[in-house]
Amino acid sequence: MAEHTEHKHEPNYLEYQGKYKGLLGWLTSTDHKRIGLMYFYAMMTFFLSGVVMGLLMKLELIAPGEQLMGAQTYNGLFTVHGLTMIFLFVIPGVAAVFGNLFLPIMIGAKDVSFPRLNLFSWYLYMIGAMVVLGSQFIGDGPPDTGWTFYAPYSLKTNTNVVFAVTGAFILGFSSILTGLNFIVTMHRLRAPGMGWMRMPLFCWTLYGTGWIQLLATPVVGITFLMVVAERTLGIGFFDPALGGDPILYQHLFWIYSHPAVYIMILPAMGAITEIVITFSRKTVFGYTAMVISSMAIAFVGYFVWGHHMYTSGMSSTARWVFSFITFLVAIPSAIKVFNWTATLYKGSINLQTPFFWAIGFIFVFMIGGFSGLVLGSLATDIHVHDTAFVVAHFHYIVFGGTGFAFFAALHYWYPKIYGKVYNGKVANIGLVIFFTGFNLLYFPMFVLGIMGMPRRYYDYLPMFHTPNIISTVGSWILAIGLIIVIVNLLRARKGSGKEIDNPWDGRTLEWSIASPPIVENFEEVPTVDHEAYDYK
Amino acid sequence: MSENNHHISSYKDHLLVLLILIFLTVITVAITSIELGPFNTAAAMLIASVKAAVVLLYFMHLKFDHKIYRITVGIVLAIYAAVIVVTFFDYFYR
Amino acid sequence: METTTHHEDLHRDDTASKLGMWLFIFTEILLFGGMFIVYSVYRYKNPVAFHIAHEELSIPMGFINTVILLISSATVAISISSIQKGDRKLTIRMLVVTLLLALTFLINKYFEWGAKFEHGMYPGSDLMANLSHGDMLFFSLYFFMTGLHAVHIIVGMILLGVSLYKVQKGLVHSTRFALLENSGLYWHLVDLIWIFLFPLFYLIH
Amino acid sequence: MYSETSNFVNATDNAFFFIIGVSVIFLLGITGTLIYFIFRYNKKRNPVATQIHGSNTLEVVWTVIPTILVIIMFFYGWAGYSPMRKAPEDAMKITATARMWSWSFEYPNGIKTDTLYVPLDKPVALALNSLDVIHSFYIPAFRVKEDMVPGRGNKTWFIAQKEGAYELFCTEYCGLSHSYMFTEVKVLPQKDFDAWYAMMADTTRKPAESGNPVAEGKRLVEKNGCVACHSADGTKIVGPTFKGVYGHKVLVETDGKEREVLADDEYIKRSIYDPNADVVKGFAKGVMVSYKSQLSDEDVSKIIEYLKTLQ
Ligand code: HEA
Ligand code: HEA
Ligand code: HEC
Ligand code: CUA
Ligand SMILES: [Cu+2]
Repeated sequence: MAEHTEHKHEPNYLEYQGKYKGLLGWLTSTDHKRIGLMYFYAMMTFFLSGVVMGLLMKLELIAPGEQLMGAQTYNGLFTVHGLTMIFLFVIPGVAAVFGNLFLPIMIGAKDVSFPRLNLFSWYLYMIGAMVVLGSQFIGDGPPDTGWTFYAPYSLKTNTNVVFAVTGAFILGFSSILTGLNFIVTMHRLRAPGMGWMRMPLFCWTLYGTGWIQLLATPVVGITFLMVVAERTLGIGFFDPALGGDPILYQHLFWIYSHPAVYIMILPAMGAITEIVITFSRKTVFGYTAMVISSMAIAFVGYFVWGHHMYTSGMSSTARWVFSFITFLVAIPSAIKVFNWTATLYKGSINLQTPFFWAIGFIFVFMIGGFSGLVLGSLATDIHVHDTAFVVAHFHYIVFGGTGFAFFAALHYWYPKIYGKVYNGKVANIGLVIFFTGFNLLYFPMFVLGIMGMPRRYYDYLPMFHTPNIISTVGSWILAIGLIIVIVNLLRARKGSGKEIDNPWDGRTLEWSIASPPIVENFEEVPTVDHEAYDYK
Repeated sequence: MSENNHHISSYKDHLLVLLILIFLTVITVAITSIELGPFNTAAAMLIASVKAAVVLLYFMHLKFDHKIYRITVGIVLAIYAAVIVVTFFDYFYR
Repeated sequence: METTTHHEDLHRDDTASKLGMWLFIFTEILLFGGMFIVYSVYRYKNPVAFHIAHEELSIPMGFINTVILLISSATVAISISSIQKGDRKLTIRMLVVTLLLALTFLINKYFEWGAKFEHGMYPGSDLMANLSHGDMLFFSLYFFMTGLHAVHIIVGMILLGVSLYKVQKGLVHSTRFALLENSGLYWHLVDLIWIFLFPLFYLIH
Repeated sequence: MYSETSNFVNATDNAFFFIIGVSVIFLLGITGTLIYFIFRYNKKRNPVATQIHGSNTLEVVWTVIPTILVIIMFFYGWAGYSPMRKAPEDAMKITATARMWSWSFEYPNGIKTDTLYVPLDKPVALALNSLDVIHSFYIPAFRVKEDMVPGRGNKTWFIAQKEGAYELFCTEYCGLSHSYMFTEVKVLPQKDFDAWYAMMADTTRKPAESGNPVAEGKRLVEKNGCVACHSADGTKIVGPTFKGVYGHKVLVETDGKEREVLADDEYIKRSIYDPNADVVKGFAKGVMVSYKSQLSDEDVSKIIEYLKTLQ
């Protein structure tokens, strides 16, 4: 069905003129593709500002003592950097951008089930983002609690915690509604013949993600509301001075925030799966195993939150229970890695930029995941908890995982989104520099952590100096790579690329339609009569 | 999914369910007013759960809807219960 | 969700709306679920204080409100049956009764809270600040949870009010009642939560 | 890095080596396989792909093997960790108290220090407390770490096995000077330790400043960590500066009402013993907590003498 693509009489979604023109036409559009792109532009802006904050932090850490800023500024920076990156970039991340753009197309639908709700989610996202970022400028200075808002410090500090927490609450709502929309869409709008087990695997990961969003986010929402109530009304929930239990706050926070890391990684894994398949021109190895592992990650991931709290004073029983379940959650990830590798076997691999990003993803994801195993084990976590080791772990797996997947997906679907082609050679050069810088930046942090340098440290002892220098230099290399990648993509958009409907010979439905897609995706809803990836 | 099975509950059923719910409420108040020690809480929560089940099944129509709803409600409640249990691994053993 | 139901008929999918509503209800359950976890942990840690504090609450008041909510749940259920049977008048009457009951619930709550306030017991008051830790937690939770529940009552009333309006306008009728059905589901959820709040705060010791 | 510095080092490092060892093997193995496949099955060498839908045997194999490995990892981690919870009965008991941003260690005979001194080869059990927010007690060389949670005690223990001085960090983010909240553990042979211990307990010995209340006040302010929040030169840190406080009018909030008070002896004393009664305008309530248990009336009057000199 991928062959016949005689269309072009309908305007594509980028050019389409509805009731309103220009910017307003976008801001009022309920077209899932436009909403996806609006997420994309907003997210890139936030991402770049978060990136600049990261760069500033690294500059400060290039040597002991004060370099650029005071401790208060630094503490504000890592808080806002964490908030921006987590709540504004990676949690919506791949799901909100590429899920919105391609989920309906991949299952053969004209839009999501609730297009207006979808637009509403975007507005919530923007409002939440404004409130979070507003906490920088309004009130008593940027919050300085870390993105975790641990009580009782978050209840005591003079800074603008209420604002930041409220913003995170709103963002949570946006995330819930997106998840809800996707789940209903997958239940209701699959094209005729598109059975559950024929859905592309990216959709399956979004399905799992949707459930986590629905069931985990409200818990942190209510926790944040309690913090707001405690700060504004002076009632006691978590402040030990009023009888509260600060450890309960940590439980509630991580009941959400651990599953949230799987909100970040699942869609990323889905996108990587699509790319690996397309570029090896071969159906996936172990479709069912991939589906089961996605759902298993979503499910088991719900019960491991305590591994962030091994040193908090939890009961010993709880500690080993959480440690044990944490190790179990690594298994489905392992299954995915093995299946990706096996998919390449006897393929006919097309060496293009998105594929290289995907391989980069697998590599850094493994390093991140393996360091997760170190953290999951009790004895070793006692040593490296709250040190630079943890910082290295999550940058490897969040930035390395979700971030790499984001760029991989961007390079993969770019021709579909814009109908343009970028310069593959420059993109590859950018990737190599990016990859080098990335490892230089974050690998030394593992060393620092094992040496014992705590995280959230504005200043450090001279014994930690050398790895910090390497790390800072790495951040510059990474920056150069990132700039090359982004400029290359921007130039492709401006320049005149060739228009191509299916440049990589993909077999999922989005490759069977025009690039860029027309407003309602399909001239007529397709009927599916084969498995998800029918390479012959 | 449930498009074609239009089960409409009768008014009488609704009233009957209401009576049962009020009756259960009275029982809860009665039971908790006598000293039962720890069983107090257990009894109250048990009856509340029965009431909740009645509301879910009849008022919220789960009994007559497509089974996907029953399954998902069951899974969600089970996950929530498991979260409580896991949390109490900490508090019980401190 | 209300926004989801009035699409052009072309895109209308009542089952989708209902599924969406159920999913939304799940998030609400987990929202209150988070608070129930807090409640059970603090109850476990401060059994005596919680026992004594709960005696400050009036059981008759709580009981009356419970019954009110149960009745209102039944009336909503009846209104949904009747709209399916095409009995518009009964639907309207039942919805009006429901809204009145909801209002009564809120008025009761108002007096209940009002009495506490008069005794100087409200969030941030000196009295509350000087309570023992367990009492403090109990009343913080009491105000927070019943307060949030009241917010849900108001949201439910808005949903039912909109449905009532649309029934009157004839926009919701025997073959198109998803909006009313979903508002009803939401209302039952509000009832469901109260079914747990009542024994937890007023009864058990 | 360190070896045998404490009784936990071996087990912890073994867990490290096992996990990292397995990880490196898998990392190299998988990366190697990926590179080989890319090389062997790229479009040029292998123009036509062979469609393989999967293999249940393989799925089972690569589910079971990691599961076994992971359970062994769990076991190593647990085995290394579980002794950390049970201090032996005969351990020396020290109370460690953290506050923003200083440490205080109290020994069985009542002396207090801001550096931790422990005897060699003898179990030391620490009771961990915090007065304000969560801090965390971390000695990297000993592989011990435990949070200090206000309102509830926590505990940890170790046997130091090598003489020397080691870093002791606060690893839970606790505000402005978190990164400066660091001190040392000094491990002394039992003989030296006993000598030090006896010397500290000797109340007849007076520090050099004694007799000069201003100098003693200054020392107290430094030793008790006041300087982390209060400057002597007019800069605002977390708390108001000490410069020019004494004898001037201060705008404070008492029970939610604003009023102006004269900073006299009475007021300063109240500010130290019950800092949240009068909260200086523009500063947060609850950041400073009472020093009632740490500073005697006599100490406070010395501090006041010192404050008088900062005009
Ligand atoms: C995308 C986000 C993401 C993902 C996917 C993960 C995945 C994992 N994380 Fe991570 N984690 C974070 C984001 C993420 N994490 C963040 C943000 C924090 C810090 C929060 C903060 O404090 O600010 C954190 C912190 C964190 C901690 C707390 C550390 C501490 O504070 O002391 C722990 C502890 O157990 C942990 C464990 C794990 C484990 C076991 C996995 C596993 O899922 C990894 C599984 C993957 C693999 C194992 C690799 C692939 C497998 C193979 C190649 C096969 C071979 C495998 C075997 C032999 C088993 N993480
Ligand atoms: C997706 C998540 C994500 C991403 C992508 C990043 C990206 C980066 N982060 Fe990360 N970080 C977090 C999530 C993330 N971070 C979180 C959750 C925390 C915990 C916060 C907390 O403790 O509460 C954290 C904490 C954290 C710390 C620890 C603070 C501490 O504990 O003391 C540091 C320290 O160096 C750091 C650095 C960086 C750097 C250098 C980058 C780099 O990737 C940035 C790469 C980019 C560049 C180096 C610059 C590119 C420059 C340009 C494109 C220039 C633009 C051009 C012009 C303006 C002309 N981050
Ligand atoms: C963690 C930070 C912190 C530490 C440590 C701290 N203080 Fe304070 N202090 C504050 C803050 C904040 C205020 C203002 C709010 C208030 O009055 O409670 C304050 C107020 C005061 C005041 C009133 C000042 C004025 O301008 O009226 C005095 C006096 C004082 N502190 C003395 C001390 C002494 C003596 C110590 C040490 C023994 C100390 N403080 C340690 C934070 C701290
Ligand atoms: Cu004390 Cu960090
Ligand atoms: Cu986690």
